[in-house]
Amino acid sequence: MEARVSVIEKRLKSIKRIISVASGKGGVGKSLVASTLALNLVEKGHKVGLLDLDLYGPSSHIILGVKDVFPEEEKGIIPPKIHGIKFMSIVYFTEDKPSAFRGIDITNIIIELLAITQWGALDYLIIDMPPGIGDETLDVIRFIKKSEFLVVTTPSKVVMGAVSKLLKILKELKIPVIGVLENMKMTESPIIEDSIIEMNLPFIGSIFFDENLEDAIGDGDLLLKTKFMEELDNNLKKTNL
Amino acid sequence: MEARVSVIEKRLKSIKRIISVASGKGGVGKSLVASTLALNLVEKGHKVGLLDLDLYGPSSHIILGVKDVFPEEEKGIIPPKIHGIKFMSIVYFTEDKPSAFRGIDITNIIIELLAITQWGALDYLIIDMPPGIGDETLDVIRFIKKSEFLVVTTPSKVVMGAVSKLLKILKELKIPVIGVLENMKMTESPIIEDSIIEMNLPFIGSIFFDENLEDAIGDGDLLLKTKFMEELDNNLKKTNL
Amino acid sequence: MHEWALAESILSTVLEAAEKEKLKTIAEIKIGIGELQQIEQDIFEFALNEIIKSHGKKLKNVKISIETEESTLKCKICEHTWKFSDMKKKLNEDESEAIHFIPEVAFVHTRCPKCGSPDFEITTGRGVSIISIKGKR
Amino acid sequence: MHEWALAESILSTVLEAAEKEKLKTIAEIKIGIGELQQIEQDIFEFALNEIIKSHGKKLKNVKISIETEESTLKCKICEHTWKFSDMKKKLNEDESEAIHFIPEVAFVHTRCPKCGSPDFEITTGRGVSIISIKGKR
Ligand SMILES: Nc1ncnc2c1ncn2[C@@H]1O[C@H](COP(=O)(O)OP(=O)(O)O)[C@@H](O)[C@H]1O
Ligand SMILES: Nc1ncnc2c1ncn2[C@@H]1O[C@H](COP(=O)(O)OP(=O)(O)O)[C@@H](O)[C@H]1O
Ligand SMILES: [Mg+2]
Ligand SMILES: [Mg+2]
Ligand SMILES: [Mg+2]
Ligand SMILES: [Mg+2]
Ligand code: NI
Ligand code: NI
Ligand SMILES: [Zn+2]
Ligand SMILES: [Zn+2]
Repeated sequence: MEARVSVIEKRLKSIKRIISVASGKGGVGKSLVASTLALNLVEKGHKVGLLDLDLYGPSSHIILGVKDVFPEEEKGIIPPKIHGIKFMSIVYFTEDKPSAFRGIDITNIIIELLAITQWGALDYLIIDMPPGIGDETLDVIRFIKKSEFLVVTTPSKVVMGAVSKLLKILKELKIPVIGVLENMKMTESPIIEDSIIEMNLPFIGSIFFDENLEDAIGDGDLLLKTKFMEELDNNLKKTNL
Repeated sequence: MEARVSVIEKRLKSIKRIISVASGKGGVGKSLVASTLALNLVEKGHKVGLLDLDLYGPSSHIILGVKDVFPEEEKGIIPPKIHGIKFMSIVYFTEDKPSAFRGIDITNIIIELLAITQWGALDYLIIDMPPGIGDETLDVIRFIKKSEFLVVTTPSKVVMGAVSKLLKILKELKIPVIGVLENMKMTESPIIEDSIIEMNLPFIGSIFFDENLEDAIGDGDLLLKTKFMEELDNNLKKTNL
Repeated sequence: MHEWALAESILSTVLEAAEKEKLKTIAEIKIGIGELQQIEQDIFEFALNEIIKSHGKKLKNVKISIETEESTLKCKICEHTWKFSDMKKKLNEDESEAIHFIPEVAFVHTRCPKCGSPDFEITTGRGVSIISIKGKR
Repeated sequence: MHEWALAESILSTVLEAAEKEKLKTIAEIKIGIGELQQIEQDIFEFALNEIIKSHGKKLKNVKISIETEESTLKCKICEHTWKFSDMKKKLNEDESEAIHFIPEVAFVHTRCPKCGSPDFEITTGRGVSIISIKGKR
């Protein structure tokens, strides 16, 4: 008999809001948005956690420049604080080696992480989601009933092909969608905004392609000063975050 | 007892080379490379098949503008020809609705597709892979022993974090890697080339960001005339494709 | 007639297993057909027989019996279980045919009838399988 | 001491099951500990007892028995099977500890000893589980 699931609710009880940053598509900036959103909320004085659930290609630790830390063992595991963010990732346990997991393993890892991580009281837990509508997404929906979704897209037909699938299923399942963020915009065009509005979902706004962003990757202080962060912050004002 | 796996080898017997276009990371241009590579090889007079294994976010049909076709039923299913490419994708069966699959479903779909698709004689079968090192990648390695890999990356620390994991595992398992293609390059920099050479793997070359590419998406004829295709073609000369 | 490809896969598996077990002749094969895949049994049996004819010795006098398996679908969210036949009438022809080719697209075209979730599993009755093989060494 | 979190999850599941089955008191819990997770049994039992003390009535006189389960790992490529104990000595302390926290990272730090593949499955002996619960209504 599965023994770990029933404790998950208790572990998440003192977290006010859980925001899954998702897309359905890879490479659109989910990890960038998740990490910078966490930094942004900490700056504003909130208690923030960040959980990287992209188990094949975890990225948040690269973006935040996390090195040489490991969770503390205390009635479970306590995520180390990075730039004020309580940060949990599979990298603590993989040493960043290649990770070949099948779906059932993904489910087991997610259950285990949720069952043993002691987040304590948080205002926000941000989840950095992988692409796809696979085990990770289904398990967040199954085990984290109070999760809301913040969906990231780019202005591309190919990308919107995948993103609109995620949006449709979230809508069908009546899962709260904070809104859709258009990232890596290069030219003014209302196409994405229009198609989101047509789906009857909230369009948050756009973040333009920031050619200096790459230089700030790995440094939380530099990230706070990027154009990307400035635009993210402006967009957040249009949400209840 | 599993009844479908043993026929897979027979189905792939008359295919000379199988090329999985993979990355480990999403959004780097795997689907663009896979589709344009298939177009390119057809132009050169080869018999080419294209199998889209990104079951959550299939993209090749969007890139090639595939519409209103369905496989013919004849001792299995025969992929319709699109711009001369025998094209197989899950979209024929999903009507492009949201597809929530768990890992075990992915495996079952891949086995089913491989067992019933009658490719006939081909010079090349190109496989458009999803991100991650999950069920799809593991099942290509398990069931398609003769597959070679063509790996796509972009010049970004975050992307290389995921890509190098795939490269390491392919290398460890002694799976042939045709080479690594650097896509969406924006400024001259040898960083990616150097790090691939350091891993003792073949670096093919770079494709620059093509700001007119989006307009060609969905139209095979236009795609053939893009800067992207020109650069791809130049890079292919450095391979045995 | 995509049933042909599945028939072929069954017989190829049987011959492989016979090789492994060093069987000289195969006397009996029991095949299961899952409800979800909606195999046309006539066509499937016709295909089996045609392929057997062309395969010569080992399969010459084989007796084939086919059992249909009811499907069980089980929701991972609310634990409700149901059968595909309970909801087949809600599907149009294209959706039904798609499930015939790839049973997993049941997750795309149908939902848990109790809670509406696409997150269910196919516990039994998915597609073709080999139940047993009998033969002589 | 992350064993505490697992002990807590066991007891929370037991109480939930007791609720469902309308048990007034729980007499016995049989717990399985999989070899792969390398639980420190002393600490685990200590945690169980501490949590039981604070939980009052339902669990007051519960008898707890713990069974260790050998692990079986099975390769999806070559079908070889083995036990975690066969290869534990090849792991350094950090790798072993990582598997203690997340048993699935065995796919990251170990390989099939026969063919070298990371594509194997944990058939038995993964982590903690509840084997049985006995109680009175
Ligand atoms: N607005 C932006 N401007 C420039 N680069 C960006 C922007 N958003 C994301 N990127 C870059 O795009 C790549 C993919 O971002 P990432 O957050 O890893 O995507 P995902 O998590 O969706 O796969 C990274 O190299 C990242 O630095
Ligand atoms: N060289 C390039 N120049 C401009 N856009 C590109 C280039 N390569 C890919 N893209 C765009 O990037 C996005 C992701 O490409 P895609 O092939 O879907 O990636 P993947 O299959 O790796 O997820 C698409 O919108 C595609 O049009
Ligand atoms: Mg990411
Ligand atoms: Mg793709
Ligand atoms: Mg499912
Ligand atoms: Mg595995
Ligand atoms: Ni058919
Ligand atoms: Ni511990
Ligand atoms: Zn349900
Ligand atoms: Zn093996």
